[in-house]
Amino acid sequence: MSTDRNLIQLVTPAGERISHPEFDPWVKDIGDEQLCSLYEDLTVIRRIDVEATALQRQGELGLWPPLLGQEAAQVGSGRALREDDFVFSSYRENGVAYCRGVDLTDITRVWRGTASSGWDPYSVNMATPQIIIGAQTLHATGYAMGIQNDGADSVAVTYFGDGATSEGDVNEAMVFAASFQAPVVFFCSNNHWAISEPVRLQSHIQIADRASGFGIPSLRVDGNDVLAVMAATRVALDRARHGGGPTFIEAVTYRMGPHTTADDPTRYRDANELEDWAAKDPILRVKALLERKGLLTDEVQQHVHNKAESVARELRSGCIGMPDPEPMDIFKHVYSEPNSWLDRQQDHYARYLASFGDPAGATSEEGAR
Amino acid sequence: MSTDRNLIQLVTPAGERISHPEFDPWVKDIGDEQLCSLYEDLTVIRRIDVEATALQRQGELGLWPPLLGQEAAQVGSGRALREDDFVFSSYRENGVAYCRGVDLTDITRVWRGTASSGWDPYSVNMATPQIIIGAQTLHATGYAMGIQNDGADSVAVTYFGDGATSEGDVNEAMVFAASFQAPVVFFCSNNHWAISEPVRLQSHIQIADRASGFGIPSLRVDGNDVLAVMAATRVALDRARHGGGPTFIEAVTYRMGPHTTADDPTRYRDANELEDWAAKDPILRVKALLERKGLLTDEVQQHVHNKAESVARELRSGCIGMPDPEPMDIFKHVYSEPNSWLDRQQDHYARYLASFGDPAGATSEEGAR
Amino acid sequence: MTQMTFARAINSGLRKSLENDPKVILMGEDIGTLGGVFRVTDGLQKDFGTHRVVDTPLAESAIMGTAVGLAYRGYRPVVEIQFDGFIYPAFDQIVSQVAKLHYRTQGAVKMPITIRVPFGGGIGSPEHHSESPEAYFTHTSGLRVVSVSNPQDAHTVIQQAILSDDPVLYFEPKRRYHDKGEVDEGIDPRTALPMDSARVVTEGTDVTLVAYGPLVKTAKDAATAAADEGISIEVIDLRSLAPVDYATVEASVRKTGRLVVTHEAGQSGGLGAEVAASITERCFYHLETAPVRITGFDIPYPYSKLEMHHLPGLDRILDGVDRALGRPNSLSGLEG
Amino acid sequence: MTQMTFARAINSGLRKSLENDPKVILMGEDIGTLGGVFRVTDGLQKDFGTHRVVDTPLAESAIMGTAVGLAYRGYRPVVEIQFDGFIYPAFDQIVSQVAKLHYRTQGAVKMPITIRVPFGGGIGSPEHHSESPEAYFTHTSGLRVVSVSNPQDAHTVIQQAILSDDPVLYFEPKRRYHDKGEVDEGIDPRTALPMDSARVVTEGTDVTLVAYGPLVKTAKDAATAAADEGISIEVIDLRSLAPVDYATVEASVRKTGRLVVTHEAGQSGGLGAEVAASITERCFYHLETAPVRITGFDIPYPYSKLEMHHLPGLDRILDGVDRALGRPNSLSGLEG
Ligand SMILES: Cc1ncc(C[n+]2csc(CCOP(=O)(O)OP(=O)(O)O)c2C)c(N)n1
Ligand SMILES: Cc1ncc(C[n+]2csc(CCOP(=O)(O)OP(=O)(O)O)c2C)c(N)n1
Ligand SMILES: [Mg+2]
Ligand SMILES: [Mg+2]
Repeated sequence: MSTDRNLIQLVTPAGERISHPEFDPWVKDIGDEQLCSLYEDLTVIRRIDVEATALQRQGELGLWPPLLGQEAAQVGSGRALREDDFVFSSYRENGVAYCRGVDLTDITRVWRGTASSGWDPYSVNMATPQIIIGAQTLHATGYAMGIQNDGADSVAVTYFGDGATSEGDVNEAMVFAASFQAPVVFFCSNNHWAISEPVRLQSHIQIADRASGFGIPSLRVDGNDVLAVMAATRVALDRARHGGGPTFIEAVTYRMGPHTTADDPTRYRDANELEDWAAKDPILRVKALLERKGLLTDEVQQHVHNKAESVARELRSGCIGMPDPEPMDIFKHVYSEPNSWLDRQQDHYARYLASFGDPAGATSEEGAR
Repeated sequence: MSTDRNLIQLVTPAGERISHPEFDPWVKDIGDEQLCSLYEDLTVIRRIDVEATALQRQGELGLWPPLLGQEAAQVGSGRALREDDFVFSSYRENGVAYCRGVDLTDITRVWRGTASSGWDPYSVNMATPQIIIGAQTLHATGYAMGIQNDGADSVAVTYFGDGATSEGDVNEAMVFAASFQAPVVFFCSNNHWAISEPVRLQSHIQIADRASGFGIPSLRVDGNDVLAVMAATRVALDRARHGGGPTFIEAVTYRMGPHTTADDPTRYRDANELEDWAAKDPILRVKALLERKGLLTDEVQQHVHNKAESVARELRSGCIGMPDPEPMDIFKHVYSEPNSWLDRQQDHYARYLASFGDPAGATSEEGAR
Repeated sequence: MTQMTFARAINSGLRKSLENDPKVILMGEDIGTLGGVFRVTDGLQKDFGTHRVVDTPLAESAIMGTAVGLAYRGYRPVVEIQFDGFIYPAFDQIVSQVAKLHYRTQGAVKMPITIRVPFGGGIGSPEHHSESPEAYFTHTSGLRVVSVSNPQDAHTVIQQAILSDDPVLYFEPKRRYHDKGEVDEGIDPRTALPMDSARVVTEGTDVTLVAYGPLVKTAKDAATAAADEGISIEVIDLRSLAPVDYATVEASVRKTGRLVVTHEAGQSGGLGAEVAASITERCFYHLETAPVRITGFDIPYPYSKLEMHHLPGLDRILDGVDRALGRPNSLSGLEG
Repeated sequence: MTQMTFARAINSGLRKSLENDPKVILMGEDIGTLGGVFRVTDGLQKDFGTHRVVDTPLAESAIMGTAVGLAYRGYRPVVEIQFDGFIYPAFDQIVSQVAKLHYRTQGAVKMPITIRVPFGGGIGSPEHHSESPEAYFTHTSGLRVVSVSNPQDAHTVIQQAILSDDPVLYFEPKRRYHDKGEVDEGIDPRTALPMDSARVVTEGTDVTLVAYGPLVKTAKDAATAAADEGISIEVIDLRSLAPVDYATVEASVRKTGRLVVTHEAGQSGGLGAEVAASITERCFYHLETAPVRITGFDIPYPYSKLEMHHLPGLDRILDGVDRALGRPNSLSGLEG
């Protein structure tokens, strides 16, 4: 049976850099400049989240899954990746998407409902958000088997939640990853909740311990400590690159917002819990560290603020300015080759639309006649 | 990561009873008479297997999944159960079925193709064989949740193979069992093969270690040692009965025959492996133990032989004498209440059959006209 | 009679079932403390306890598979699948176990499991939240499939489904959850119209329009609109999708000679094909024109900005009615 | 031209695909050392290595899900599902991922996955080994579904399926695996009859009989038997089940005025309903009688002693032909 493991931590909630002989070497390249840049990304990502939430409230987005509180888990891991690594994430990793260089407008596309997903996965080596819980862990494992076949040294990284660990797919992914020793990193963001269900309902023991039963080594890291997350991810990536097979990372963090903008967490969780976690805020922690190091100059603050604001503006204008798709677009890309069934339906629908003076009337539930 | 655990063993392959302070107490009631009776069951079950295999070769059964080599795992566990415990097994646990008191004719029914399954599960508290790999582990877990709700102290026991541990269902079953602390025993017969696939393809580490990742205690037992299996099963049952939740048992054994009568294991496995395992034969081992104890009298041997032969005869005559089902039976029991779709089809088919002088012609592929 | 929403009507039906039979047990993701993402189970865990209304871990196959085990043990599980698109991980347990166990055991083991599925589109959601997977289940022998279109039926039929000894898929038209209607909670589900019966909801003489679930409202609206043009549409709410109550549909088509079937699911292999084929078989010589299907397209459910193009709306249905009537329509002049 | 069994013809097609494209990779349970439980992949792992012909752990969802990942990486996975009844654990990955990823990514990610499924009954097997689940997939947009009926098509179409950039379900009629036929291995799959085309296999004038997979042989036998009675049956081998090549079926029905469709799958919601409905739509005024469906019943696949009652045999098909022709048949005198 498992024993409680301590979290890997390099920076305390108070912003104190503590030494960790095993993991320190993995972030020794993170100097002052890098630290500031991490701080910037964390801040920008939170700002993105705030802006997108606002856009949802204003009716510009249909839905948004906030990542408030999980910034360090996403930035620490996202920035550890190499360009040729490939990410398969859930719907919540918009911060990782930002780190991968996904265009801001593209991030909002799917939530605005103008497309089924936002970007070309190959342009940033990141699949678009997966909604079916856990399904993407198998995709990552298969992709990693492909990397292996190709003799390449890139890594597939898959993100999923604590709730996802209950799904058969995630467990099967570990079976395959272990069996083939595939270069895949399982990154579990344990944010303590699966909608209204506490992590304890999914597992009585630590999530990270699941992996050992599959013969997969695991790391349990303070998910609100961006340095620790980066170090742990690098360890896992390094192992995968050098033929060491899969690693499971549990990033212990907290979903400070609702599950999505459609959710009301006051129905199921205690305000105190939120307060406890607010004290471990991933951004305040880096800020405190920078302060201790004397790096939190007005200039840095201003720069980060400006960057965040400009990103927010870009996000907003990109979102609002996005052209609506054309009705006939719904028939596109179902198949890559012609399909007689669909071609006929498409033809009929085009005729149907053409039979209207005002095509808008054709789609209202109340009717145009 | 896991470490190799020693097998729980109470009797060596040479038939020597070795002491095991932890598990001995669980079989202290197994005196001479009981030992002889276990020997009888083991022998009878092997005889059943031989007879059924012969029946298949003679065309009386469509298929048979031999359990040759796995007798101790099935008898040791099957005889540990209480009448009000409920078994959910795979297709291979015909020995367990025998221990549960399933009628011999009923055991062959499904393999003869006269019914979809052989017996009323409630008459012996054992579900009929499950063919979908691993599906039954969830049924056992649900049944155990029901036991729990009822405040009863019976236990659900599920049998499955080493290959099954890769299926999502088996892993999800462990999630639920752990989460609800349901009184269920996961009994994995690791017979080293899943058709042609060696257990190593499913897991690089010991199968028993899978459970720890779910927070479920496990036991790894010599599956060819009937006493050890019985002791381990009793430990698990006792824990479940007293609110201790699920236990996972890996019974390390070997499928000495083909996967089914349709399989040809010479295509994929080494004769040497078989020889090694023949030396650990579960029946020879008990025989040797009895011999050492001076219990293997001619009388005992004769009695066991007679019993096995009479069971084989009963099996054979029950199987061959089984009446064929009536054509219209295929429509029975699809629903428990009338169904207009099916009723119409049934009516039409009855008319169709009636339209023939000789109804047999109606079903031949070549046709009667 | 009480005015209540569709969602509340189901809630009240569930409550009655929980009250009437201690073996009824609700299972699903977020159905307890939260009361379900649509609040359909609101308050039930509080009143019946965590053993009767069970928040399960996040694994659909396990929810279904443990429901099977509970049914073995004599329980009557009512499983909630959070959204239509999340039923597929449970497909194996539904198709190979829930549907087949009664047959497999020659009637010894009953599977009185009710599977509640909020289904269909029109709510502006992302992928997997707007699907209409009913045809997968209507083609699966051993299951019964129903869908309701109004609060009263929602209330009565959920109780009938739970009372049934057969497994029942109960499809809830999620875009109608907030619609209100009169509900008589005193109706006895055992004496009410059986759940495998269709119902004529609007009488008419010119054409039979068959709908179910979310599109019954649209179909009724279409009938109203058509009446203005002097076209008399008979609207049938199928209610039961497997088996379909063909006697009721047939009687109508013998009268009208024309049939239009509508559903949100894709056309090819959808339930509309089954209805069209069976009705053609049963009353070919009464049909004046070929049955018309007005359905979703053969595409994955599209992104929300365009979903109203995919969903059959009033105008598309009326265009189909015109086709059935041989009146000018969008395909006039096209061969076949 | 070489005489070979159906199974060997697929094997040879797989071999060619492995030879022609290093990105083709075979995955499944027992397909390597054993060569598959039906020996369809016999010898391929030996010749192409364990990285091209992969024995996977026992988990269908994972097989399918990792195939998706491999496709992301540019591979063309060919997945074997050991038996029809074992495809359901992979249903979610097929329906929500394989079928939808091209659409989801606006064409950026292709899913050139071929899913080989030995299907159908008639081999005396226990439960789950004789199912005909094709209708679940023909109703799933984004997938192509084919079934083959003879060694030559088996050989050619498997290569076409693998060449297709769309995901293809390839249903192999397992009871025909040992049937022999002439196979020209020199045929170029790129110029052969496209896999989405049906084929008239027996010309006739009185009635159109549509079949696919295992029942094409039965249908041809029926045509031969009927010819003795002076009835001329035109037999169409659908080959493609999604999309169905309706142009070919329609042309035939316009000529014969009568349609019989046959399949092993249960009737309600089966592919026969789709064919009957679509052909009725397309050529209602050419139909003399209602399309007739001769299919398996709406029951779980029965135990082997009675499976020949469930499976449409020659006589049941001929009875259906009689019905379509308005000749005396088993339902003569019944209303409707
Ligand atoms: C297969 C499936 N079942 C159910 C859902 C509905 N659902 C969406 S998110 C969610 C909770 C996921 O929790 P977790 O894995 O912890 O991720 P988090 O949302 O906390 O990031 C659920 C149940 C789904 N999307 N897919
Ligand atoms: C879901 C599913 N997939 C595949 C099969 C085909 N199959 C039957 S037995 C078997 C191997 C099972 O191995 P294991 O679990 O070790 O049990 P054993 O046969 O060794 O007792 C396979 C792959 C099946 N029955 N069900
Ligand atoms: Mg979570
Ligand atoms: Mg095994």
